[in-house]
Amino acid sequence: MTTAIAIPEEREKLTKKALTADHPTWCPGCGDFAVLAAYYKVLEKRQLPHENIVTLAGIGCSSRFPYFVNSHGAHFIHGRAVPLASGVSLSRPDLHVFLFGGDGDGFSIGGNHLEHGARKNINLTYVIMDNFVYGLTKKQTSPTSPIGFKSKTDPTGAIDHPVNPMKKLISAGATFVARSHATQVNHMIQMMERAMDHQGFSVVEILSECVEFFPGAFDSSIPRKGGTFTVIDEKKWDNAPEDEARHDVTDEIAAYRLANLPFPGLFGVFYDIDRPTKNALEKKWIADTRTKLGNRSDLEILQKTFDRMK
Amino acid sequence: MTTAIAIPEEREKLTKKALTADHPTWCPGCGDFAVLAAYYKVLEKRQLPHENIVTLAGIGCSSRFPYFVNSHGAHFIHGRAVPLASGVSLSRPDLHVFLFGGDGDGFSIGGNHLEHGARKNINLTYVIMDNFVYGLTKKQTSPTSPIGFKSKTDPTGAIDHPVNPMKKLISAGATFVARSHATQVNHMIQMMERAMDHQGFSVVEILSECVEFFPGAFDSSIPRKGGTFTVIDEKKWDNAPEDEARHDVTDEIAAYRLANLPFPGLFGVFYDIDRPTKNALEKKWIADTRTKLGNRSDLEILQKTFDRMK
Amino acid sequence: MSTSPVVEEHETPSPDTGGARADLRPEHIRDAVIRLAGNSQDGIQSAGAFLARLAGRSSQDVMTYMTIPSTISGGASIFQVRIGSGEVLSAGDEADFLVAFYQHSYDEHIHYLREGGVLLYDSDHVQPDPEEKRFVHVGVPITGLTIEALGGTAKDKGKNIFVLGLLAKIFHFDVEKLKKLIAERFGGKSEDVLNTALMAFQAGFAYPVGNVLTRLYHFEPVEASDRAQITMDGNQALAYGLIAAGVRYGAGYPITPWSSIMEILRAELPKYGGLFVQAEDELGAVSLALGMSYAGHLAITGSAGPGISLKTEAIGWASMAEIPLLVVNVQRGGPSTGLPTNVEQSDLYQAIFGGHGDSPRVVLAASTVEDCFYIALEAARIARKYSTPVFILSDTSLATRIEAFDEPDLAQLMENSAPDISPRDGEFKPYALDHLTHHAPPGSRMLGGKYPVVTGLEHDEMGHPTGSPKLHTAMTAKRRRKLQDLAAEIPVPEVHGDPEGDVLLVGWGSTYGPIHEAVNVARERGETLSAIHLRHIHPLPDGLEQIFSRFQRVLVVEMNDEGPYGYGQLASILRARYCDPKIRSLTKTDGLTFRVREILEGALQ
Amino acid sequence: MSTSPVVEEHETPSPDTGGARADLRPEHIRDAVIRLAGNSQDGIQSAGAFLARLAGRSSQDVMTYMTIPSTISGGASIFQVRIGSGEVLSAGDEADFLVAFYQHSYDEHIHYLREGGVLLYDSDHVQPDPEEKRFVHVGVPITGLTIEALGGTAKDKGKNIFVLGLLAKIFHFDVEKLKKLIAERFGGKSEDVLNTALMAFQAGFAYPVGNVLTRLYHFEPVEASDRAQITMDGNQALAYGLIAAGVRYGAGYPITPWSSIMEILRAELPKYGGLFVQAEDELGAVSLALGMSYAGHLAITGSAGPGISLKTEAIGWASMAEIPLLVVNVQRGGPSTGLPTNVEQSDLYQAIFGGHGDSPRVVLAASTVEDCFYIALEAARIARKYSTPVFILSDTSLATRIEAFDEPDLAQLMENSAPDISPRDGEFKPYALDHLTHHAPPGSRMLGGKYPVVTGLEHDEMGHPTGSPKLHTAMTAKRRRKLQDLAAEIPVPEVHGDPEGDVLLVGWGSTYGPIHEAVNVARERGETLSAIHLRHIHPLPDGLEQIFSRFQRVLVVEMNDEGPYGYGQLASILRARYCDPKIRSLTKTDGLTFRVREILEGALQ
Ligand SMILES: Cc1ncc(C[n+]2csc(CCOP(=O)(O)OP(=O)(O)O)c2C)c(N)n1
Ligand SMILES: Cc1ncc(C[n+]2csc(CCOP(=O)(O)OP(=O)(O)O)c2C)c(N)n1
Ligand code: SF4
Ligand code: SF4
Ligand SMILES: [Mg+2]
Ligand SMILES: [Mg+2]
Repeated sequence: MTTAIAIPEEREKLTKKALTADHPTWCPGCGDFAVLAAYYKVLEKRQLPHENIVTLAGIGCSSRFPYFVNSHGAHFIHGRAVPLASGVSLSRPDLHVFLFGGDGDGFSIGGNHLEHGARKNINLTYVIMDNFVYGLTKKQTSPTSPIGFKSKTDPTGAIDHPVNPMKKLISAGATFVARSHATQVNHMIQMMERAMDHQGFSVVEILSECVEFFPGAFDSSIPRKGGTFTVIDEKKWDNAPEDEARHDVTDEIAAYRLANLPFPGLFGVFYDIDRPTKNALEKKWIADTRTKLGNRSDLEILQKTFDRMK
Repeated sequence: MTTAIAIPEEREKLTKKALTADHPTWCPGCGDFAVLAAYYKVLEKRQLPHENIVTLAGIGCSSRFPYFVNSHGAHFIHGRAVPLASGVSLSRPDLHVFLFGGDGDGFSIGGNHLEHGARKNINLTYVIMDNFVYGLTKKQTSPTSPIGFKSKTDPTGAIDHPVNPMKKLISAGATFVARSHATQVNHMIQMMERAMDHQGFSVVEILSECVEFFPGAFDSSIPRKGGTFTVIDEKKWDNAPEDEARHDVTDEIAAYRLANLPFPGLFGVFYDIDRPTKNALEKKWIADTRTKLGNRSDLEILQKTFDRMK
Repeated sequence: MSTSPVVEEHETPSPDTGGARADLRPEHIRDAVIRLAGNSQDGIQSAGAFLARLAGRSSQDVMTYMTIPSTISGGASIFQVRIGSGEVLSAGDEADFLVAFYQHSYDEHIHYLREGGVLLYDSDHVQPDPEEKRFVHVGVPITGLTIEALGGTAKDKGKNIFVLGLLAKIFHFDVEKLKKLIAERFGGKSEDVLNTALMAFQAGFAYPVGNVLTRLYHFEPVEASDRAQITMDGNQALAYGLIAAGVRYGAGYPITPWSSIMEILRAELPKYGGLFVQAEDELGAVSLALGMSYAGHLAITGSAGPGISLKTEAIGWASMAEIPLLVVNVQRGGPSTGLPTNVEQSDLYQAIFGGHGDSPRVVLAASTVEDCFYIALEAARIARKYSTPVFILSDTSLATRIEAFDEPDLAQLMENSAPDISPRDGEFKPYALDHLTHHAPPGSRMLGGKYPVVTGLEHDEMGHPTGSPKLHTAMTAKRRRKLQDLAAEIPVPEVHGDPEGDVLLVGWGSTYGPIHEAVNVARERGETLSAIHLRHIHPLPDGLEQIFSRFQRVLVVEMNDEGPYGYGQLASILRARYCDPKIRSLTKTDGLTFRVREILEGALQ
Repeated sequence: MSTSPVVEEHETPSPDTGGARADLRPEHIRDAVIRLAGNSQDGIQSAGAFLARLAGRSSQDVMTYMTIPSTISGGASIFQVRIGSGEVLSAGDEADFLVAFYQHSYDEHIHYLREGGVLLYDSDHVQPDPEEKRFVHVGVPITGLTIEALGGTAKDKGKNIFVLGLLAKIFHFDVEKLKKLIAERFGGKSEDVLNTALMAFQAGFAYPVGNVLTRLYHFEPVEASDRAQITMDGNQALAYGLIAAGVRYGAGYPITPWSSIMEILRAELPKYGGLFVQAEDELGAVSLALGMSYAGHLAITGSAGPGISLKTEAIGWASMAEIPLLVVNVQRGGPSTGLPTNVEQSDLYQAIFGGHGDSPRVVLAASTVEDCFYIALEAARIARKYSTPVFILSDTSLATRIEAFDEPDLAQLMENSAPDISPRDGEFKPYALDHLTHHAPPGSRMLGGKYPVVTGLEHDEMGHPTGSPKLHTAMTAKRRRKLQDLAAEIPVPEVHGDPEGDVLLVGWGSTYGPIHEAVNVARERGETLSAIHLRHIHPLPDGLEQIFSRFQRVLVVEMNDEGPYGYGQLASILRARYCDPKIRSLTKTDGLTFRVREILEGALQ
């Protein structure tokens, strides 16, 4: 692999075409198509070096994402994509780590990893396509399924109090938490861009309808279906009197309160704070340690250690 | 086992002696002794039928608990005691399920089970002996270790943002959440009793010093060491003007706000609401189903089903 | 190779050929393989299921085979039904009838049609190769006629029932029985739905397909058996077997092809006063189930490979703490996420050896849909008797195929399920060394005053942790001896075919059918071939060495890889035990069930 | 049975016997086993470690053995040191010297003292049986004298160093070397601490213990070797071996006895620009490590049995996705939580067979502390070459014992660690069928424009999911062939002892020492006995059958259960491969290392 290869000097522009891989195997009408399109858009807009984009996922319909993006990618196991992505992020600061998955993958089997990734503030962007159901396994109750939802595992309607993704993320310590909707392409793009610009653990929950197993789940948040899509009015810090009532994205309690609104709730950025990433903290430790050692070679350091064990 | 045995009619009083099993292998001075003593006290006070008390635990110093209590008990694997206890609770409504464990067991490896047990509101009482360190494995950073704590896995001091147990529990949907201290025996007993009286997933976090690996961790919350132990002033609903400022334990946002106070924070009940337990909801489903079937025998029901498959 | 239908020619038309053309040569057939090839949204599965159920109601044998498309919903798929007036052991290597809904169905499945077989195709979509002379081509404008019959709205939903009508005509199926089945199926829905279905059926039945056929098919009548037949798939049989075994509690997490077992149990157990919990993941599920078992119920958990891997640690606790537990693994293609909708038998090693430490567990494997039912009963009996985890291995093939079998005698079989919380006397020790462990679940009064702790640490007889060398040796032996005792108690499998000879085939799990059919075919041809089938895989029954000694070659047939040394998983286990170099392997890893032909080729060359 | 020290009598006193009494019979000894028995808080481990390090610095061989109390901190424990002027292969079946700090130390350990051995006891705490005449009794008021020497405050902390002084006197240790070691150890702390330690040492050294001894011990001088000796325990050797192998990233979760490897790596890797992450659990840890490996670093994760069980699913992904990964399992007693501080070799089955599906992985086992270092290098080489998960098995015994070994030639051994993110040409296929997989980690430009996806689903050469029967067969074979290629490449182990004969012992892992010592002892006695030791367990090296063919019996010595059929774990694997009934087992499950005597009894009866 490392033999001389002619490497083109000029880079071509990163187009949607260059980013497109296989045709998605999703059902026609699945909300995930729009999320994919938004991702293409963001990448096209940002023109990151193609080889430094990494698209990762767990298991689920939504987690098939990496196959549909022409970038470095990995399709991992169910629920463990956050630590996989954390390993990539912590060991390769040159990469842009994007992670995609579903509500089951992220909040059920993967719930603990999500939480610890959040508190450690690993630098990566995680998009959760929440369809309130297990799609790939054909309609079981998911941790976000509303009470009463009839599934194969709750034939008379779900009874368990669902996870509130915003609350979970805010309380766990994620430093960027937003919510969007697969029918709102521009909003999705905005949220993804802000998430990607954020240093730290940034999560966008996107309501993405499973037309096959939970059609109509999000009608109440789709204006053309008579629903309401209300965006969070963020503080502009412009001293205007109306700014008082606006949402301060750095206020944890305020964010938590917004998360308590009944469905469909609000969309936009709930929470966005600066806290040192684990990436930065570990990097600093490494740098301090190496400085103390006078940047000796690996061989010298190990030899020194062995000398002490004689 | 089922051959005739002479069963004494009269029950003896449940004494501390009857409840005591092996002498604890904990280090002299370990905070966990006091938690054990408080548990004995609560059981003595309540005089539950001896055979219906179940003492369960995961793995850790604190999780050795079941060996020291003479009751039915199980010492399970690391981090999975919440689902074990949930299995007992959901299948045996006649039992009183008590669960004990440490911060590593509950918030690190077991974090997800804790969360789902909480949202499903399984009827059980869970006491977490939080010592901010991994005791049994001899001093590694735990999910509650404060930043800067020097452990074997953070020789220059912990850097990861710790879990905030109260926030985690409240946001996850636990219906009773309290905090106590191993040096405050009466307060512990109070909290345990209220937890046990609560219908649903009730958790008491107890700060319990690991004298071996994190001595002094809680000095700032121990009055005789110059610290402060401040108890939450709960609303009395007495219409007194000072009641206004008191804490409403049914107010999720207020509870969450209290959880944000800097260490050592407050002690007492943060959150206490009524929400149907999974036990009750499933029981209702079972009852409805059986009523619909006219309480037919198992054989009749299965035969009927098979008849439909002919 | 004769897996094609046994066709017997009759001179006189059978009595009930109704309006059949006089120029058709009537044929009494004993066995027919019908492959429906279309898209999964066309409802070919439900058409196939009607055929299977009809066979069951007609005391016939039946086996189905289906593929699940890898796309999330919709996509090309097949449903194959083999109906026999005699024993049906496999779904058939080749089809006698191929129903092709689309051009892609034709293209991909025409080579599964046997020479002389009938291609029935939707002439609105399919253009068969005009040069092809090996098959009887029967074109029917299925799509158009269905639209016509139903008024266009429900076309996609009606084609399957239209085809059912066509097939009813061709095979002289009992129309009344079929209509009753349709009514039972759709009766719960609105009347419209049922009427539409019946209209589609009528349209198909009315189509003069006889015009283009050269023969008139009629199944040999079967004597009605004294027991009614039950028609279901393997996952249903397993789930209802568990219920019959008195299993009332369990927990799981969805995964293909296990999910339908948990879905059935979730819906059914409340009827019996029990409960199945959908957990947050497989680790939670097995822990919930262990809590239920600890509480005195024999509980069940299950999954497919990836989920079983996640349960490994907790199953080890069951071994050590001696808690009974049923673990179902509906195997699929591996490793990792692997081939979620294909069949493989590659989780056997894990079932036996997956735990860390010496962690004995029992491993059983179901061989047929009927056996899925009975093995659940046996597994429960063993788990209770030996207070041990018991694996039940099934696979995609058993899970998704439909068979008809004699109705079980439930009144005889049903097990009681209540926890034994009778008081225990002062002598009670949770882990007594001198007899099998039977726990006193919480709620049991301990008259001696000492309450037991069950634990995953090594322990003494009272359940107290110990590092004593002697006790670890003794307790390890106690746990292992359970397997030795069980081995002595289970029956030696019977030899199918000659009791001695050249080649003995050894099978386990869902390969039962094709292996036995291979033996039958070989023997019909005058060759000698024999087989045994292992349901108890760990421990193995005592006495296999005597059987092996009567054959020149022992060939273990299994759907897994030959491994670095050339032997499949069961073959390696048999070799390790018996050190008999004549034990060899016939393995494959193409994600498909064994064809009878493949076994014959492997065995007889 | 001669594991007692080889004692040679000398007529002339050796030159440096200093102020020794003239009436003492001087003895040159080659080997001595000293067992310190006390409570773990007495610092007997650190006294023992000083002795071990001293031996290392004196070009002597050394091996230690310790027990960890099951109480959380404190509690009875022992530390045994065997020092030899010749090869030391085990920590000794019996002690030549027993130092008893308490009555319970005496009571529980006196039967480990060989006849004629020396009992050195704290006469402030211990009353030996006055009737006992088999031993030399030497009472020293250790507690009192230490209090006296140090002024009472630090008594508990000083007794160990006092005893070190005593032993230095008895064995004529090099006092200057010892003081230097003490200074190195305590130098970093306050001057007080160091002074206190040196005072305790002096007090012990000054005690006229010679008065009560009948002999004057002196180790045979050893020629200084050309390479310096390194003294460390197995976990240290493994951790530094990983660093030498260029491993810079990893993740883990604490568990005994694995934890110290992660603690070392966490503290050390930043020096090399790397990073070790403490994860939330073992599933997170292995996933983090896989992320690092996917990113182009060869990463390491590890645990003991319970944690390895939790990593099972993710390791299967590494098999399927063909991602290199090192998995260390420091085995302890199982199953479940088992015996956390005892030794066992019962996780071998799991290492080989633990995954669901056919999921090939390589399994290596370290035999000595030195080998822990080298095996890390080899494991890394294999993982990189074959892009596969590699298990390194160690155990409690290796993890906690100290040995001295020749300093490795680091300049020769150190491996480069940077990910290869060079551009890949248009031909690049992540899973090419015609050569070994070597991934293009993210950051690699793909000049053909197609970027690779790595996956746990079955896939085609480009990494696209497939359900193709042909491809599953081909890819399964590709993954399996890696094991076959590796098997052909690894060396056949050398026979220790006669190349042919009656009994061949086969060992793996930490039983290396006692097995080899058993062979030596038997041969010294004039009996024939031979042994091979397997470091490569899966795949096995080619060519073992030739070695086996030269022996009448092949006895596999391992610390695990004989299983339902009478064979240990490695024995079963060898039997499955070679179907050679002379392969039999010598197993035990008492949580203790093999004694030389047990092996001799098992082999020679
Ligand atoms: C360990 C494991 N358990 C279970 C599964 C089966 N499984 C695949 S995807 C999935 C859940 C899918 O739901 P979600 O994450 O919400 O994604 P969606 O399909 O709805 O996009 C499950 C349970 C698996 N592949 N691996
Ligand atoms: C699967 C598994 N991983 C790791 C361990 C090792 N282990 C035992 S207890 C423990 C953590 C102890 O910390 P905590 O839960 O806080 O309890 P404490 O000892 O502090 O009371 C760990 C990591 C284990 N037994 N099993
Ligand atoms: S099943 Fe649902 S989530 Fe999956 S692809 Fe279809 S519509 Fe989308
Ligand atoms: S190590 Fe710490 S937590 Fe454990 S028993 Fe000792 S003091 Fe208590
Ligand atoms: Mg979903
Ligand atoms: Mg702790």
